[in-house]
Parts: sequence; C-alpha cells; structure tokens
Amino acid sequence: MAVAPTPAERFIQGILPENPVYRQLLGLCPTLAVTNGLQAALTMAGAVAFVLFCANIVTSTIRHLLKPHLRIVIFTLIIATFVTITDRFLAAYMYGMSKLLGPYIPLIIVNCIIICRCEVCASRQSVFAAGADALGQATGFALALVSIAAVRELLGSGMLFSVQVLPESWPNWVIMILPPGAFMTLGLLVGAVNWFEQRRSEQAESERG
Amino acid sequence: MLYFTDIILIALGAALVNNFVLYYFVGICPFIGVSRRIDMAIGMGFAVTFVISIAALLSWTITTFILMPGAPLSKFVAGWFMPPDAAAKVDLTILSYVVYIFAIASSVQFVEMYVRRFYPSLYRSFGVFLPLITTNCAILFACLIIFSHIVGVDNPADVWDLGKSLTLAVFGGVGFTIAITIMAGIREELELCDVPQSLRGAGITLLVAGILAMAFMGFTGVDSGLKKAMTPSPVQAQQSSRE
Amino acid sequence: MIWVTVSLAAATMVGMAVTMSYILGWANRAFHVDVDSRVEAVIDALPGANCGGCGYVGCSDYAEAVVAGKAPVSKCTVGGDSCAAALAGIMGVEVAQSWPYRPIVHCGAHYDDRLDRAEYHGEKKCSAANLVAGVQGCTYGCLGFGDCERACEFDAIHVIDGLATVDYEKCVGCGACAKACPRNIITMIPFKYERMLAVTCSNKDIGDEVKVVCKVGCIGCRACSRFCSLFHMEENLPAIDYDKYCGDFMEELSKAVQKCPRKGLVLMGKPSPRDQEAVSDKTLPRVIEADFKTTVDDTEWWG
Amino acid sequence: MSMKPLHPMEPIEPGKLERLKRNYLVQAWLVLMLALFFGAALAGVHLELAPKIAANKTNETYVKIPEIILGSELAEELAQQGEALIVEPHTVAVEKEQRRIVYTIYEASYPDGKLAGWVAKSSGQGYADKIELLIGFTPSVDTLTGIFVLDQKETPGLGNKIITLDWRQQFSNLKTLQPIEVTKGGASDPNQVDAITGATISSRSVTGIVNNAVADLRGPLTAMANARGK
Repeated sequence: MAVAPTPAERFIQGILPENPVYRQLLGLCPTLAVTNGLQAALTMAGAVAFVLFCANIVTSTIRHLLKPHLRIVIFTLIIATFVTITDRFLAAYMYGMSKLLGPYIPLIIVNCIIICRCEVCASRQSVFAAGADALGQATGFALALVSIAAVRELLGSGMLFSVQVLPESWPNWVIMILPPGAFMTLGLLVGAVNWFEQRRSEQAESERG
Repeated sequence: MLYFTDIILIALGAALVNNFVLYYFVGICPFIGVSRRIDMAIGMGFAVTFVISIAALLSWTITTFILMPGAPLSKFVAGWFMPPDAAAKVDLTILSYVVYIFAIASSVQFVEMYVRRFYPSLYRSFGVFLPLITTNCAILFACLIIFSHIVGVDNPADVWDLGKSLTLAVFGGVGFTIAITIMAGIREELELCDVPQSLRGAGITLLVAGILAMAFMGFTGVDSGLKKAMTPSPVQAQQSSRE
Repeated sequence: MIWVTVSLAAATMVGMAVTMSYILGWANRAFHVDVDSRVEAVIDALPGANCGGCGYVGCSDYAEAVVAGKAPVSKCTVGGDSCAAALAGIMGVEVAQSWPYRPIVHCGAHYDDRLDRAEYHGEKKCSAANLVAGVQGCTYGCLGFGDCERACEFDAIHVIDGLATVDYEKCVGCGACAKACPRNIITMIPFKYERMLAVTCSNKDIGDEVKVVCKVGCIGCRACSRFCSLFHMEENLPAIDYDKYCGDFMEELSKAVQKCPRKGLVLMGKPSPRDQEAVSDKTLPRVIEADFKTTVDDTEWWG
Repeated sequence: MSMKPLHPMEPIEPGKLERLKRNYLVQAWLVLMLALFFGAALAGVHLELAPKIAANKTNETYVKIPEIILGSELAEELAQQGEALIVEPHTVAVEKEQRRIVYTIYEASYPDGKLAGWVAKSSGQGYADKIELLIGFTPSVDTLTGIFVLDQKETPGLGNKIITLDWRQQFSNLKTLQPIEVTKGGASDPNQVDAITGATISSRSVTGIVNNAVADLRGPLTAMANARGK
C-alpha cells in the first residue's frame, strides 16, 4: 500500500498536481465569474481559503462523531455557516468588494472544492493533515484565479490591480472582461496546462525508455 | 397590466438576456459535465427547472414569513418576550444562506424519494441527476436573487411576490435547459472533429461556451427595449397630460 | 433584544432541522420502495465510477440488472475479476469462465488486393471516406485511413499496407477500434485459444461481384461450411460459431482452411513460436501509410 | 418463576433505550447540536456586524452628497474647513399609474442651517441591468446640480462610461422644467446632453431615469422647500 502523504506533501499536491481548477475542474463558477479583475479574484480566493480551512478543521475535529448517512448534511451546515460569517465580514470591512462580488460569496457554499475536500480528506485525516490539505488546495485555487484574472484584466483593460500596465494606446479587448472572455481564457489555459503536462509525461517516458 | 409587463420582463431576462449559465456563470459544473448527449442534457435541464421552482417556493415562503425583519412569524414569537415595535425589528436574514441550502438539499431528497416511489420510469430517466443538483449553484443563485428582491428593497412596490419569484425560477431553469441543450448539440457534432489533443474535453467545451456566450450577448438590451415598448414613456405621458 | 435574537435564530435553525428530519423520515417510510438488499450490496461492491463501460446507464442500473438476472456478473471492466468475484458471492452464482475478448478485422485485402480504386481527395479519415461512394470498389472492406489506429490507446492496431492489423501482444481488448470503425468490420470475439480462426472478409455480395472489386474477398462458395459444422452461411458470407468453437473441431477447421479458394480463413492471435522463428532473420515490414494520395493540390478540397 | 424459553424466531422486544436510539431525531443529534450552536453563533455575528454594514450602506450615499450638490471643488473646500453638510433622509411617496413609488430624499443643509440642496435616489432599467442614480437639485428645485451613478452593470468600455465625470457633468445646471433630451454629436440646446458614442441606449436610460425622477419629485420637493422656507 502506498504511504500516506505527509501534510507537507498534501500542501504541495494541491498547488499543481491536483490543482482544483485546472486538474480537477472543480469550482468553476467563481473561477469564471469573479476573474475580470485581480482584486476581486484575490478577495474571492481569500474567502474560499478561509471557508475551506475552517470547514476542514471543524470537520476533521468531529470526524469520529460523523454518521455516514448524515455526513453530507453536516458538511453543508458547517460550510454554510462559515460562508455566512465571511459574507458579513466582507460587508462590514470591505464593503465595496462585497458589493462587487455580490451573490458569488454565498455561492461558495455550493463550491464543489470545499465539500469535496471535506469528504475526501478532512473526514478521514488528522486536524493537522486536513489543515495542510486545505491550505494547499486554497493556494492552488488562488493561483488559478489569479492567472485567469491577470490575463483577462491585462488584455481587457491594459491594467493589473487597476494600475495601467500596457501603454495607453493598447486597444482594450473589452470582450475579455465580458462573459465570453472568461470562458475562452479558462478554456485556453486548461488546454495549455494539459499540453505542458502531456509534454512532461512524454519526456519522462522517453527518458525512462 | 404593469404586473404582467413585469412578469414578462423577468421571464425574458432570466431565460435569455441574463442567462444563468452564460451570463452569471452559475451551474457551470453540470453544463460542462452532463452536456455530452442531448437526451441527458434535456433530462438534466428538466430536473433543474423542477427543483429550482420548488426551491424558489420554499425560499420565498421562509424569507417572507420567518427571516425578513418584521416577518409575521418571527414578529409573533418575539412579541412574547419584547415590545411589539422591537419585535418587528428582529432580523434573522443572517440565517438565509443556511436555511436555503437546507431547503434545497431536503427538497431534492424529498423529490427523489417521491419520484422513485410513484414514477419509476421517470426516476430511471432523470432520477440519476437529482443528487447532482444539490450542489448546483443555479438553484442557490435563484434563491439569492429572490432574497435580494424581498429584503432591503427601498420601494415597497418593488418587493417581489410569489408569482414573480416563481417566474424567475422557472424561466431561469428554462434558460439553463436551453443553454445546456445547445451545448450538447454542439458537442455531439464536435465528436467528429479533430480537436488538438490538449484541448479535448473541458478545453474545447469552454471555448465553445465562450462563443455561445457571445451569441447570447446579442440578447442584451432586448428586455430594456421591450420594457420601453410596453410601458408608455412617462415623459410623453406627462406631456400629453399637460396638453 | 440580544438574547431574543440569538435564541430565536438558534430556535429557527433547530426547528428547521427537526422539521426536515421528520419530513424526510416520514417520506422515507411513506415512499419506501422495496429494494432488494442485494442491489445495495452489489452497488457497494461495484467501483461506483458510473462509467457506462458495462453498457448500462450507471453502476446502480447495472446492479439492478445483475440482481434481476439480466446481466452477467463479469461485465464491469473497471472492477475486473475481483469485482466479478464479489458480485458472484453476493448473487450466489459462480463466475462463468470468461474469455478475453479481442478484436478481429474482417478484411484481408491489402492495398494491392483491392480493385476499382478511385482517387479520394477528402479528409484522410475512414469516417469521412465512408460517406463518399467509390473510394474503392469494395463497400465492405477496410478503408485503411486508420480511424481504429487513432482510437487505440494501447498502440495495438496499425494500418499495414492499407489494412488494419491488430497487434495481439499489445491488445487489451477494450473494443475502441471496433467502435471507431465506420464500416463495422472489426468485431470482438472470445479468444478461447492464443490463436483463433477468423473469416477475413465482410463482403456480402455474390461471388462475381466480389471478384470485380477484390482479389482475396469471399466469393461465398460454401466450401468451408461443407467441411466444418462450425461455419454457417449468412448472406453469402461464412460465420464461425465462436460459442461452440473448441479443440474438438481442429481437424474439420484445418480442412476448411485448406479448401478455401481465396485463402480467406486465417488464424489470428499472438504469433506462435514457430512463426516467430520463421521470421526471426527478416526485418519486419515498416508500417506503411495508406496510399490514397490525391494528385491535385492538397488544399483544394477545402474549397 | 420459571422463564419461558425464548423461541429462536421470536423477535426480542426492543427496550426503551433501543427504541430511543432508533428514533431519527436522536440519530441526528449532532446535526441538531450544530444547528443550535451555529444558529446562536450566526445571530451573534449579525448583532456585532449589522450596525457596521448598515453604516456602510448609508455612508456610500452620504459621502457623495456634498460633491453632487456643491461640485467637487466646493465640497473639498468645505471638507478642508472641517465642516460637513448636515444630511437628513426623508421618503416621498408618489402615486403614478396606480402604483406607489417611494423615493428616498436627502435634505442637505449647511452647518448654519441654510438649505444646500436636495439629493434623490432613483433607479431604472439600463441597457444591461438596473442603474441606480443619485440626482442633486438646487434648494429651489428648478435646476439640477449633478448626478452620480451608484450602481450599474453596463457594457465595459462603452455603456459604463456613464460613470465618468466628463459625461455626468453635462447634467449639472440643467433646468428641471422641461425634459432632458439626448442627442448624438454636439448638444446645442440648453436642455440637451451628448450621447456616449456606441452607447446611446445607456445614455438614454440614464436620462430617462433622471427625467422620471424630476417629473415625479419637482412638485413634492418644491412643496417641501417652501414649507422649510416658512
């Protein structure tokens, strides 16, 4: 049997080999919806990280009390509670951001990443391992969000973090900020990641053979 | 008449102009996952439409009667412990997300059991999609939109009643069905195409979805135009009244 | 105020949880469907990938079919033998000995054997060429554009000299090639032995017409069916009854092979030690691309 | 007392404790406990943060009021002097086409009590979604002082130019007596504004919302101003 990954390995796994967006195609709704600017994307990633971390820790703490047929209900309850808390904190301390993200913060509840991590990892592992796993997955999610947002914001408005980066003469590709741009950017990036991955495995194979 | 206009505008907006999938990006997971065959896509679409309507009914009822400030039930219960004017301010809206997701989860499970018991053939064809729907953002999103039109609305005339809420839900589901069926049709044809290896699967689907979203952008402004056509311009009305 | 709100919120949540669990508990009893406990056991034993590889909609559908006795226990390709054994344990049946299924290409015509060819300017795919009449005379035989080769994940089928040829050393029997072939000339048969006899033609036309389009195609002479009872003729084409196929028929079969005027009965499968010895000093032929090249500019068919 | 031998097939009567354990409410004790705990915790969070969120919401409007009424330069000057306008919210209900429309009106006055102007919040359908506006009036309600876009989802790069100061400034000093018109290419008449290139509908939507609000509110606001003057 394979050796169970250490917490550190779990952390690294989440960043690229098991990246929730590019490799597992989970949590696509916020990935598409909030990536028209880097600030919104980072806030979203932070919110998801907080919820994921808290939900993983709590689930892992009570993992011995869970009954199989009620576990999903309990995961949902935990996640929904933390999402509500996040939503209110954003509304109280980052009002503009909260207004910009609008319904996509409560939609974290149905983000498959979190319930998937609770089910796959946190309900079976120690608190420490679950925490590391949450951080890894959250970092991977944040990286994916930031990469998409960077492409869209740069091409769509010539800016990064609302600071003009490209010369003023850049004809803003408005379509990148609109919904179609989101789909296309994600599609091409998924293709690019697959391509790299394929090339790497081919190289590894040719080295072996 | 005005009410009728509102209903039409809400329906049109939810189904086409602000399509749940292609404009708001909710329900992407089934949109990518279950759009490989047209019959499955239609099954998923109907299942979503059905559940979304039930969820809208429940969330409207719960919000109006329990959660919102001054809701009859919470006001009544709080009235036992505190003066009525304070009781009217009891605000339970913070529970809304938790309550909605629970209402969705349990109604999905209830529908699943019911259909399985009484319509086994129907259960065979679309029952398999029901568990997937619990974590479908489109349902929760519809509840949230309805919530935003009940709580915190400045103008009492703009607060949505059950009819408007259900319209949004049903036509949101119809919009989802339209989008996922078109997508499935395109993907069936894509099977015959020589797609670059790395783009196969999710990549090409997302690119096609982008083009589809672009097509749906053509609907933008249709609702505002229709609204102008259906309501006499107030300025004109004012001018004519002056004459 | 504070305490009323807090307790009201808590009470709402608990009330909701209680209502929910009562309604669902009631529904569970009221809408109870008698599910054979074996179905649940089978579902648990299956991998739950819902891949549809068994030919059913999902694992639960297959489980119901197994319990109803409509499906054999060995259909799950993902779970493999251990899964089949587990299902057999639940169902109280023995796993019937299952043979590995391998593809057979029912065409034996290499490029030069085919007659009445025409230049084909279209996309170099069987699925596309199949839609065009007159690419080659035979409307049943292998087109040689390698749709099967592209479908194979295991590099186990190649177009050699215009004919799809299975590499049985590499083949795992996934059936992808059989699905990919637009002319349906690849079938999956149970390999009871290392090498199986196969009819290498799919042409159902009468002999004279076959001779016009192919040098090796079956002319429907019925010689094989006269010498061996395993053959029966279907629309001018012999078919082998693989259910009955076994060593007892070896003599009859070899006679049929000898009598076939077109040498269209061929043993397929892993090469025998004798074959390997015979070719050990020769270099194996390279894979040759199908040579249906157009004489006009390559880009023209795009319009 | 001799004990009856237990028949092997006879079901054993479940004990009280057993029955209790099978009750689904008891099975779900963890869910109920969590629901109780989380419900209380959420209410706590709400009580803690609700005032702050409410303040955020009103502030969003209030910080814009001086700029709309006085213009950005004067507003800054006032802020530098460490003084602020006193803002008092009212609601005005207007009956129109059998429908009751409620406007939120902010009455702004200088620290010395002199009326500085009125700001009304109004919203309507834009090209893509709802547009929410703040509209400023002079104390006598005969002239607009300016508008501000609180919320919009117009097309980026085209329709969303309605938020730029350049375009909004066209609305300051327009008379309220006749409706504002939108023209393409060079406003010549006093009550005309230029449409944004490529976003005529967005421009018309904003103008329509302003015209609506002006038509609805000119009467009530004048009455309020007069009442205050007395």
